[in-house]
This record gives sequence, structure tokens and C-alpha cells, in this order.
Amino acid sequence: SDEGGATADPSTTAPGAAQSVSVQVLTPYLANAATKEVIDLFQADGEKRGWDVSVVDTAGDMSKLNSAFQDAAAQKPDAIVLGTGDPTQISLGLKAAADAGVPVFAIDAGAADGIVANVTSDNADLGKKSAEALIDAMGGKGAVVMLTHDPHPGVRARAEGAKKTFEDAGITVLEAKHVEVPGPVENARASVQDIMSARADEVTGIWGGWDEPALGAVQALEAAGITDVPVVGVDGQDFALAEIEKGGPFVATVKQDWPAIATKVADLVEAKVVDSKDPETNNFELPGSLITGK
Amino acid sequence: MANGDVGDGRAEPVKATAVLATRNLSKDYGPIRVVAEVSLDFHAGSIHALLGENGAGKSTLIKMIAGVLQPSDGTVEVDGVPVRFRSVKEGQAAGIVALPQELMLVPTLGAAENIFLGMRRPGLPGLLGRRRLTADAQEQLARLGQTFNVNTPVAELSAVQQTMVALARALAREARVLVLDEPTAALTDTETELLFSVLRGLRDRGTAIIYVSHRLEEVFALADTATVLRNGQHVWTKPMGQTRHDEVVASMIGRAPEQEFPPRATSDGEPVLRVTELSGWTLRGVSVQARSGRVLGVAGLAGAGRTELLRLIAGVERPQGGTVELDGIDITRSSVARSMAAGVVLVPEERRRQGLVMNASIATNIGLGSLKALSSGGVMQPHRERSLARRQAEELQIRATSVLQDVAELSGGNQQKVVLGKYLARTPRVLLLDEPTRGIDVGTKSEIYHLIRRLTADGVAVVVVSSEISELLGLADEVAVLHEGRLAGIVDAASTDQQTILHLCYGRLDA
Amino acid sequence: MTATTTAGPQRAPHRRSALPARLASYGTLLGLLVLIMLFTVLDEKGIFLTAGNFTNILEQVAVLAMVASVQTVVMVVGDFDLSVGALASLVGVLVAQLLTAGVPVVPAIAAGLAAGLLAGAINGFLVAYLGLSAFIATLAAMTSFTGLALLLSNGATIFGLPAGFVALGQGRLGPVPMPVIIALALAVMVWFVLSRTVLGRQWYAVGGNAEASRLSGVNTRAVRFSAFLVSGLGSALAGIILTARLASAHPTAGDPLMLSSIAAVFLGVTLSRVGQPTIGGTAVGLGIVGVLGNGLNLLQVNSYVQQVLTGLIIVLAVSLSQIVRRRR
Amino acid sequence: MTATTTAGPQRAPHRRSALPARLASYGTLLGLLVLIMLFTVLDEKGIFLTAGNFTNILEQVAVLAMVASVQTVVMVVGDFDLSVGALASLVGVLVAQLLTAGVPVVPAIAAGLAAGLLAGAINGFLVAYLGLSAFIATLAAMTSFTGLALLLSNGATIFGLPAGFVALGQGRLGPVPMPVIIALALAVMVWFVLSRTVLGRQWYAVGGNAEASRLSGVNTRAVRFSAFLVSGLGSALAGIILTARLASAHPTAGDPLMLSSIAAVFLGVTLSRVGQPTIGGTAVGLGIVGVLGNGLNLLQVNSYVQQVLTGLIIVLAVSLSQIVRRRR
Ligand SMILES: Nc1ncnc2c1ncn2[C@@H]1O[C@H](COP(=O)(O)OP(=O)(O)OP(=O)(O)O)[C@@H](O)[C@H]1O
Ligand SMILES: Nc1ncnc2c1ncn2[C@@H]1O[C@H](COP(=O)(O)OP(=O)(O)OP(=O)(O)O)[C@@H](O)[C@H]1O
Ligand SMILES: [Mg+2]
Ligand SMILES: [Mg+2]
Repeated sequence: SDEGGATADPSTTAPGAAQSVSVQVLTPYLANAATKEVIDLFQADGEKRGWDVSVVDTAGDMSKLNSAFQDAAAQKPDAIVLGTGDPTQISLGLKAAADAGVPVFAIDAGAADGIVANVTSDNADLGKKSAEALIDAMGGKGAVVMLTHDPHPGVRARAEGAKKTFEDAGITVLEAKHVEVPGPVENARASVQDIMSARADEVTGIWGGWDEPALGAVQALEAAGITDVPVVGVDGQDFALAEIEKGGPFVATVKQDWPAIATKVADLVEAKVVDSKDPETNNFELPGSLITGK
Repeated sequence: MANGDVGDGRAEPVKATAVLATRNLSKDYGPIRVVAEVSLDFHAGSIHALLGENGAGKSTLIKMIAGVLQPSDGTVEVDGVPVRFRSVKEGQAAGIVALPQELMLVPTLGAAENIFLGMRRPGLPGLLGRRRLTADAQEQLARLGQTFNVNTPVAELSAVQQTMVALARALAREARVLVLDEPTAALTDTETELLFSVLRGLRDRGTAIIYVSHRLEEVFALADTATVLRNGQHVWTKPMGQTRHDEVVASMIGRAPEQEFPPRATSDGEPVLRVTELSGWTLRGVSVQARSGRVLGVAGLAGAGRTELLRLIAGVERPQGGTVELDGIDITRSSVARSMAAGVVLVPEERRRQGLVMNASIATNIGLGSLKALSSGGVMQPHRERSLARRQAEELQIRATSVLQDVAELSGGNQQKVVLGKYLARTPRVLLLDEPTRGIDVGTKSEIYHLIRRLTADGVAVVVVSSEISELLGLADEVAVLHEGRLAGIVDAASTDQQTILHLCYGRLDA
Repeated sequence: MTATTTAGPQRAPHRRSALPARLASYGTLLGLLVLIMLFTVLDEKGIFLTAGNFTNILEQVAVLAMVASVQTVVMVVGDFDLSVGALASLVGVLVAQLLTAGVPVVPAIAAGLAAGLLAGAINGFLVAYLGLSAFIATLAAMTSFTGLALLLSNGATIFGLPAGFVALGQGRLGPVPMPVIIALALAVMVWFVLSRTVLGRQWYAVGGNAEASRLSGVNTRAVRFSAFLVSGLGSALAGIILTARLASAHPTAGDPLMLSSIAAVFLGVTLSRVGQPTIGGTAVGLGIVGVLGNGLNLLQVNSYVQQVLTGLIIVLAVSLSQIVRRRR
Repeated sequence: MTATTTAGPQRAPHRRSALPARLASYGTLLGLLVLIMLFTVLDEKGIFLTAGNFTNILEQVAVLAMVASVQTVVMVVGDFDLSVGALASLVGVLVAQLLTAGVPVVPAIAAGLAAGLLAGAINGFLVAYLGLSAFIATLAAMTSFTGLALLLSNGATIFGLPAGFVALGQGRLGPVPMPVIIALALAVMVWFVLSRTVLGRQWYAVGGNAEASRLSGVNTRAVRFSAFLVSGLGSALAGIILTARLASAHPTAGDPLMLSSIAAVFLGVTLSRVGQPTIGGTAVGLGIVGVLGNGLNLLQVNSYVQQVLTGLIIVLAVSLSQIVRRRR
């Protein structure tokens, strides 16, 4: 639709099985451990297939993420992979990729125009599973505090899933506390400390939107000597698993199946780039697996 | 104490009502009344001198007149009508323009912009009109004999040039009442004469001029009327022709003046400091010696390199050539700290920029030069600091509520005394003084001269830079004269006169 | 480097000619030029030094340039505005909410700009008239604005904005992206006011010495107040264009603009002769920020290493120009 | 009669008794006291005004207090240190890596503190000796430190730290949490140096007028350098204690400390008579930050509204003390 010069020049990029495939991963959240993990897995997987995979992080800056798309598009890689992040905020970047004829895939982001396929855990399901684990640990009744971060779409979707689950089970949500980033552990720790001194008699469980605030909550509870308030997180990070192992207030987390997600994306990229095959759908949701101490 | 009868001096006959008057004007700082019920009349076409010791309240009075400070009591009248200026802007609108004692320039802007800052200008409203601004500024400065680049940031100008910018700013506003607070403190005799002819011209065209200075000869040469203030109170107002130097001094300090200059050195002393072929930015191969027990004066026109000479000796700047030796040891490239430790102490010329930490107390400022002596094991000993400060305050007659008062609250002359107090607290081998008595009242000046002589009696070698040749003649043993960075000659102070030194300043070696 | 010139009566008066001064301000470009050369050499694919890539760089810094322009004004008067980023976010959310509620584009933008003016007026009032330190006042404002943006958006991204609005951020005029044109227009306006008008001189004067300005009859309060007004307006504009560029509003989208805008201005100051903010200096600062990000991305440097390098390179660039200046 | 006297010993020397000065510095507490009263009244459950809750508040600001103490020093000499938070993160990651690699607690901590000193020395060198603006130098350092922390941790949280180490952050001495004791010790040390030693005098003097200090024989470069050394050391300590408190290290855990520490110091300055940073002022600033967060949490104010209120209340508290001061 633009001027002719802006579209891909077929003579230079003719990806075939013999040629090396180049993939650029762009992410705003590389400082987040889960994001880092899945991107590392994808990179390793790609390199095993003989691809050239590079990663660019914009440290939470969405405007820069669009710029990174433009920069990447200028280099005309065989594919761009969006590593988490809200696709509604990068329409400009997606447009630049489309203009350059570079297909875009997404890991754990969202389906959107301009994205060939998104592979993600079902965040609402993660929320639901973690909430169910918490309800279970509370003995089916009580009142919870949710630690949330709505600006992050994934965490927001989890929180919505969890909230619905709590409501359906007749559990009161006393408070949805916004956790600040960076510094979520410390911030959650202070908030939970204050909440527990104000309403220790009401709170019977704490739901963490991801593992870090859950860890902060666990520490606040341990410092206050409270042992009967269970905490759950989401993500299944190593430290969360270790906490669950210890048998303290941290009772469960939901591990996303990062290796499966990474492999799925790599498969889709290979199908598109090497075999020019489009995926059957533009959104793949893989289930997460609940991890508890039991 | 009524207003003096005014106006039968050298000025043109004056109008009956004063253009500007104060009525029981007072200013309090806490419990202290620094200006007490002063009532004065200022007339068109007359130069009215305000005289008084440091801290007498001259600047405070002026600030209330100009709208810088709000009076605690009393009123200011313009053409007999009481007014109240809530800002300088309002004062200027009424035709009252003041040159503050401390040069108030914007260092990052050029002379042109400083001169016309806050003034309504012709041309398209809101636009700067740079070309016209430059031309007008050049014209204003030319009146004062200045031809430097008006677009150079004023921070890069010399002290004299900065004073000229401030004066040009005051003159450009074509005031009905022009108030000048020690305009000549940083000027040499040459610029002073230029300024005076401009002021006389203004007076003759009907401007009322209020003039503050501690240089009494100037006042007698220029003013038509004199007012003496003491402790914030009006002592008397007289036509200049009806009073004498002695009387002015006596009523300023409340007692008879003593001998101004102490006796000179009696011995030849040892050469302590040897400066050989020193060169810098303007300085070209200057060689001088400072001898123990003696005072070496340094004279020169503005920009002759006097300040630079002292700064190079003290290690403030790096010389481009030449050596400085102290007791035979080369100290040419040492830092200020090391020079000071070796015994070379420089009292800088600009008190606010180079001399004082304004938001700190008198004691802190005085102590800053002697931290080692005032501490043990790196821990300050506040009692030592306070007693040192009190000693210096007494010796230099610093007028303050206590040594814990912030220096920002002191009068200009008293701030200068704090600077002196800081450096005189060291026991130097060589004392370098750059315009040490700038802004200091006549009474204290002679105290300082005596103090300098007490130091030389202990064997200190003193070098004094001063723009007042009379001061150098009275105080120094020898006077070295610089002309455009070169040494024009060294003369014996006792056997020479102003003319000879002036000739040398202008580079005429026939003298 | 404080070079006082002599003006003895009989001496050549113009010791310091205009030339070195001009060289000095060209010298500010040095760090940037070295960077550009470096990337040109290192970039084997030859993408870096193309018109398309430079358009990209310009587009990438355009929104930041708007904020940096008005931050320059605030820093000229000697203050900071820490609330610029939060205000951009807030105005973006506000305008997006209005648009999705069906308000037409022009009134929605007008409302956003008005909100920016109001925010600037609040900051200006606190700093200039109540005498709060700019740091505290604008930090408090930043906190409140962020809270408001989160409240107004309920913490979520707002999208589905009309195409006419999105074109402001994503459209082009010929080959030039719209945000670049808007940023340039704003920068030129600020440049003009700063260097050609009385108000600009007063901003510089108040920043150089507020007391001296007051004693010259400048209404220093009004002058400082006006700088914050400009800052509020410019940040609002940046927030609107950012929203159009992202085709969505996010309650924290503008936050990174705060530190980056101050950094760009400071980079410019570091590189300038008199140590004062200027639009030219800020432009060079923006250039360094933009070229560095783009160049390192093109070289596909590991993201974490990229951060380490960014810091190192900025220090080197600034030190370089510092050392060159001393030599002169 | 006017009552000004010479400051000589023979005249009544202390006209300005210590009392008004002391009242003025008590006055700095006003905003904080009003806040405390407010929360005491609003908190119906009576939790706010209990020893337990005050211990909580102290514990919550302890790590910030360490950083704010050393930030006070840097601000006394007239600079900023923007790298404090990133350095705390980096040192936390470093120490945690050493500990998980089996290095015993004491050498690991020593290595962390040494890294902090080194970082401070770099900042100090850039600012004091190369003459870079503190903003640029420490901003660049911040970027590089963050990159290093991410590299060193591979972006992940490091956990599984030995109990002996964790006790530093989670243990108590009697009823007082360890971090509070450490913060207090650091603050007292900084207070002592600032107000009782030659070095402290020199820090204040250089901040007040660097040129005058140099001409008084102060080695201004060394003095500025030393302030950054202190800052590096203190930030490292804060990073270590933060890591112990969280029993884990995260590459961005310390980041929020930067802005908060500057804010605490500035709050102290704004509220104090002399317009200079002091440890006392910073403590009050920390108090306001801590009480505000805790109080609003206890009142169960919505998180977003809480942010809006935080900004508003800070402005009110500062304005209040400003107005009261003018009255006096
Ligand atoms: N802000 C202030 N607070 C307290 N006292 C002050 C303040 N400003 C000035 N003073 C005092 O007012 C008195 C008068 O000061 P002023 O500056 O008017 O003296 P002056 O006559 O101009 O002296 P000088 O010849 O030294 O310039 C001084 O004792 C000074 O300490
Ligand atoms: N480092 C420097 N850089 C630039 N110019 C310098 C430097 N050092 C000195 N100068 C110039 O040399 C001149 C020497 O003047 P200096 O200040 O020594 O003069 P002065 O005789 O003391 O006169 P004044 O009465 O103006 O102080 C200065 O006016 C200044 O212009
Ligand atoms: Mg005075
Ligand atoms: Mg001089």
C-alpha cells in the first residue's frame, strides 16, 4: 500500500532450507525472570535448528519497543518474535514489519492483526488454577487479598480469572493491591505487612499475580509470625518452587510450560519461513501445570 | 533630628519639594533595628552622599527606597506623595533606579542583555531585536569609556568591566533618582574620573543622585550634600562645603579619628618570596621580591595583571613560564592547598564569589581557612572555632549579632572583614592581599593597616594590590607598578608621589 | 575556562573573537559525530548510514524531543520538571478515553492540551508562587498524575482509537513521519522564543541569577511560572502524539520520558560553552540518545551488554568533548 | 537605639539565642507531626499509633534510609547520585552470586562493599576529576550498573542464601529489626561526620561555594570525590541488607531507591531553615515517606487513589511548613 520501495525485495531474501534463518526477538520485559527464561529457551531451540537468533530488550518502554520493530524491520530478518508485551501498543511496529514483509510471531503476548501466531499460556486459566489452589489451602472459605499489576496484560488476565474463581467459590476479595515495579518483592512485602496489621483477623489467604509479590507476601507473613495464611503465585519460578518445598506459607504456583511454548513458536516460525506454511490459527493457548507442596 | 538645609553647594539651584524623601523610615530584623526613623530629602540636580561605618544602615536604607526591601515603619515619598514599592519594578516605574552594592549581574548573559534586562525596549513588542540591542549597549558602555564585546558572558569579564556593565544598566534607565551604592569600590582612579564626569552631567540635567562611598576624597570631590548615619540613625545632613574630613570621620565612628597609616618598616628584611620571570595570561616576565617585615604594594590600571600576579604566586592558576620560590624552595606549580600549607596566603578580591560561603556563619567562614588548627584527629573543636571567630571579629570590628550569624546577613563591608579574618587567622610567611579594604569604612581601614604592620613586625612579607594609589603610598614600603602585564618599575613609597605612579601605570617610563 | 578579557583603555578591545565561540558550539557535535562514524564502520550490513534508518532514528526520538524541548525551558530557568512523563501518560489516557467515548478528534486533543496547561499551571504555582523546590513539587505532581492515569484507565491499555487520530502519530508527510514534523515545529518554536524574544532572555536571566533579575525589574515569579506552563503544554502534546503513535494509551507509557528528557538536556549542557541549556545542545543530546539506541540494536548487541555499553559510551562521548574543550 | 553589636567577646555575644534556631529545626517536624495526627485520628482500629506499627514503618524505610543518608552527603557537596539504586541492585546480585557459589558470608559482604567503593570511586573520578556533570556521570553509571546486574544474574532472581546472611535482613535485636539498627548506625555515623568533623565542614563548604573553598585551601576535588566514595559504600551496604531482607537478589530490586532517596533528602531540605541537606532533615523526609505509605495502606485506600493522595499530601505538608516558616 505504501510506495514500492518499502516492500520486501524478493531477490535478496529467498529463504530456503539451505540458507541460515535469522530471527530477531524483541521484548520489553527481559528483566522479568519468566520472560527471560522462555526467550532463552527459544533462542537455544532456534540455534539448535541452525538459526541466527538475536534479542533486543527495551526495558519496559513501549515506545522504544516500536522503535526496535522499526530497527529490526530495516534489517529484514526472516522473522520477528515478540517476547511478551501488549500487542495493542505496537501497531506501529507491526506495521513496519508488515511493510518490510517480515512475519511476526509472539510468545505469551496476545493475538492481534499483524501477528501470524501467538503462543501463550492461557492466563485466565493460570489465574483460575492458582486461585483454586489457594481456596483449597484455605479449606474452601475465607477472604483473600490479591496482589495485582493491571498495566501488565498477562497479569491482568490472571487476576480477572482468579477473581472470578474466588467469587464463584464465595470467597471475599478484601482488597486488590497494586504492586509497583521495579522492586515488586519489597513493595509487596511492605504492603502485606501493613495489610496484615490492619486486618489480620479477616485475611485468610493471599493471591500473588506472579511469583515475586507472592514471595514478598510470604516474607511479610513469616516476619509477623503468621503461619495460617497461605500464599499462591503464578509462573513457577525456581525460588517459588524452593519456597513451596520448604513448606512455609507459599503453598502453590502455576508453572507455565515454557519449553513447550518456546518449541511451539520455533515450529511455527520454521513452518512459515522454510515451508511458507501459515498456521491453522493465530492463537495457541497451552495449559499451565499447578505445582504444590503436596 | 531634622533634615539638613540643602542645596547651596556647588549644584544648580534646586526645586522646593524634594523628588524623593523618607519619613521616619525604619527597618527591623527581629529585635534589631538596623535603620531607625530616618527622614531625609533628596533633591533634583543634586548629588547627596550617604556616609557611615560598615553596618550603619546605608545599603538597607537604599534598598527600602528602591523597593528591594519593605520598610518595617515609615514611608518613602516621591514628589511629596507617599508611595509603597512592592518590587524593584514598581520603583523603576516611578523613576528610582539603584545600583546595588553587590554587583547583581546575570553571569551567563552578555553585557547587552544585562544592561537592558527588565526594561521596555522599542521595536516589536516581545521580540529581542538583537542587532539594535547590541548597538544600544555599545553606546551605553561608550559613555563610560568601555569598548569590550557586549555579547561575551559577563562572567568572563574583569571586575572593572562588570562594574561598568552594572553602571551602564543603571544609567540606561534614565532615572529621576539614581542611587549608587559604592560604585567605585572596584574601580581604579581612571575609571572613577570617567564615572564622575558622567554623574556630573546627569546632575546638571536635573537627576537626583544618592551616592554611597567609603572613599572620602571622592565624596568631597563629587557630592553637594552629605548625610552621616550611625547605628541606623540619622546624625546630620550638611552641604558638602560646610564640613571637613575630620568632622565626617568623627561623626561616623563616634570618636576622633586616629593616625591613618602606621609607621613604615625600619629594616630591609630578608627576601622570602622570589618571583622570577613569571608569565601567564596577561603577565609577561614579571620579577619581584617580597621581603620579610616589609609591605610591597602593587599598582596598575584595570587589567594590568595585578590580580593575575597574586593568583599565579598562590597557585590558584598555573603560570605559563617563570618560577616562584619561597625561602629558596620552588613552589611554582603547587596547588592552593599546598601553597597555603607552605605559608603563602592569598586574600582574593571578590568576596562573594571567591571569599565566602554565603549560607554559612561567620565562625564557619573564618574557620574554613584554619581547619587543621581547629580540629583534633579530624574532629572539629567548635569552642576553638568560636573563640577564633570572636577574636577576629573583635580585631576587625565585625558588626554582627554573634559569630553564629550567617554572613549573608552582614553588610558588605562586614563581609569583607570576615574574608580578611579568615586569612589573617593563618600565620603566613607571605600574605598576598588583593584589594583588601574594598568596601571597608575609614575607621576600620586604619585598624587593618595597623594589623598588617603588626604582622610585618613578626616578620611576615606582605604584598598588597590596591586601586587606590593613596592607600599604597601610605601603607607600602615599595610599590611595584604593572603596565599591560609587564613590570613598569618599582619605586620607594616614602619618596614618591601619585603622579609618578600614575605615569608608570600608563607605561611612561620617563618618570 | 572562565576567560576574562581585559579592557584597559588603550588595548585592543575584542580579545575573544566570535570564532572560537562558534567552534566551541560546533564542538558539541563531536561526540555525536564520533558515534555516527563508529556505527557506520561497525555496521557491516550497511543499514546504519541510510536515509531510511535516519528517518527511523528521527521518528524514534520525536516524542522524546517534544518533551526535551520543553524540559529545556524549565532547565533554562534553573528548575527540573519530573512530572513530564507522568503528565504525558495521563493526557494520553485522558484523550484516549474521550476518543473511545465518541468525542471527536479536535475537541479531544484540545481537552488534552488544556489538561496539560492546567497541570503546568499547578506546578508553576507551587514552584514560583508558593516557593516549593521544583524537585519536590514536580515529584509530587508526578506521583499524583500517575495515580490519576491509572484511575482513569483502570490500569489497562485503551485502544481502538479513530484512524484520523492515529494518523497524527503514524502518518507521514511525504517521507517524513508526522511526529518528526510536530517535534521539529515545537523545537523551532521553543528555539525562537528562547533566543529571539524578551521572554526567552528573561528565562535565561532568571536561571542565571534570579536575584539579579528581580533587582533588574524582572517579574521572576511570572517568568518561572510561564516555563512550567510551557512544560505542561509540551508534555501534553507529547502524550497525545505518543498515544497516536502507539494507537493506544497506557497509564505508564510516557514514564520513561522523564529521565531521558532530563538526560538529553544535560547532555547538551555538558557539551555547551557557558554551561546552559540550549535547544541546539538538547538536539545533540537527543541525537546521541537516538543514535546509540538504534546503532546498538542494529549491531544486535546482547540487551544487557547494550545497557552496559550505553553508559560507557555516554561517559566517553562527554569526556571526549570535555577534554577537547580544555585543549582549545 | 539600634542593637547591633560587634561580635567581639566583650559585648553580649549571643543575641540570637540558640532557641529560635532550635524551634526552627523542630518546625521541620511539623508536616510529619500533622501527618501522624491525621492518621491517628483516621485510623479507627487504633493500629497506627502502636509500637508494633512504628517498628514496621522503621523497618520499611530502613534500607531507603541507608541510601538516603549517603545521598545526603552527595547532595551536601551540591551533586546528585542517580546510580545509588542500580548499584544497590548490582551489589545485591554480586553478593548473592558469591554466596550461592559457596563463598562464606564475611568475604562475600566484603567483596560487595569493595565493589561499592569502586563504583563510588568511578563516579567520583568522573565528577570531581574529569569534571562531568554529576547527573550525566551517575546516570551513565546507573545504566551500566543495571546492565551488569542483569548480566550477572542472567535476569533472574537469585535465592537460597545462607541463614547467617539472611539474618542480617530479617533478624532482630530484641524488638528492633536488624536493618533498622544498621540504618541507624549508618545515619549516626554520617551525622557525626557531617556535623562534627573537618571532612563534614569541607563537604558543606564545597557545596556552599566551591571556589571560595578552594581558595581557602580546601582540596575541593578530593572532597567531592570522597562524597561519592561514601555514596558508593552506603549504596552497597543498602543493597546487601536489601538482599538479606528479601532472602533473594533481583537485578532491579534496588532501582526504586534512587528517586525515593533524593526525594527524602529534598523533603528534608525544603522543610529546613538553612536550605541545606542535613541528616535530621533527611530523617524527617524519610518519616514522611514511611508514614504516608503505611498510613494509607492501613486505611485501605485504593492503590491508585493512594498515589494521587501521596502527591497531594506531600505538597500540602511542604507548603504548610513553608507558610509557617514565613510567619515566624
Ligand atoms: N537579612 C538580615 N538579617 C539580619 N540583619 C541584617 C540583614 N541584612 C542586613 N542586616 C544588618 O543590618 C545592618 C545594616 O546593614 P547595611 O548593609 O545597611 O550596612 P551598610 O551601611 O550598607 O554597611 P557597608 O558599608 O558595610 O555596606 C548590618 O548590621 C547588618 O548586619
Ligand atoms: N585564566 C585566564 N583566562 C583568561 N583571561 C585571563 C586569565 N587570567 C587572567 N586573564 C585576563 O588577564 C587580565 C589580568 O587582569 P587582572 O585581573 O590580573 O587585572 P587587575 O590588574 O587585577 O585588574 P582588575 O582591577 O580588573 O582586577 C584579566 O582581566 C583577564 O582578562
Ligand atoms: Mg552597604
Ligand atoms: Mg584585580
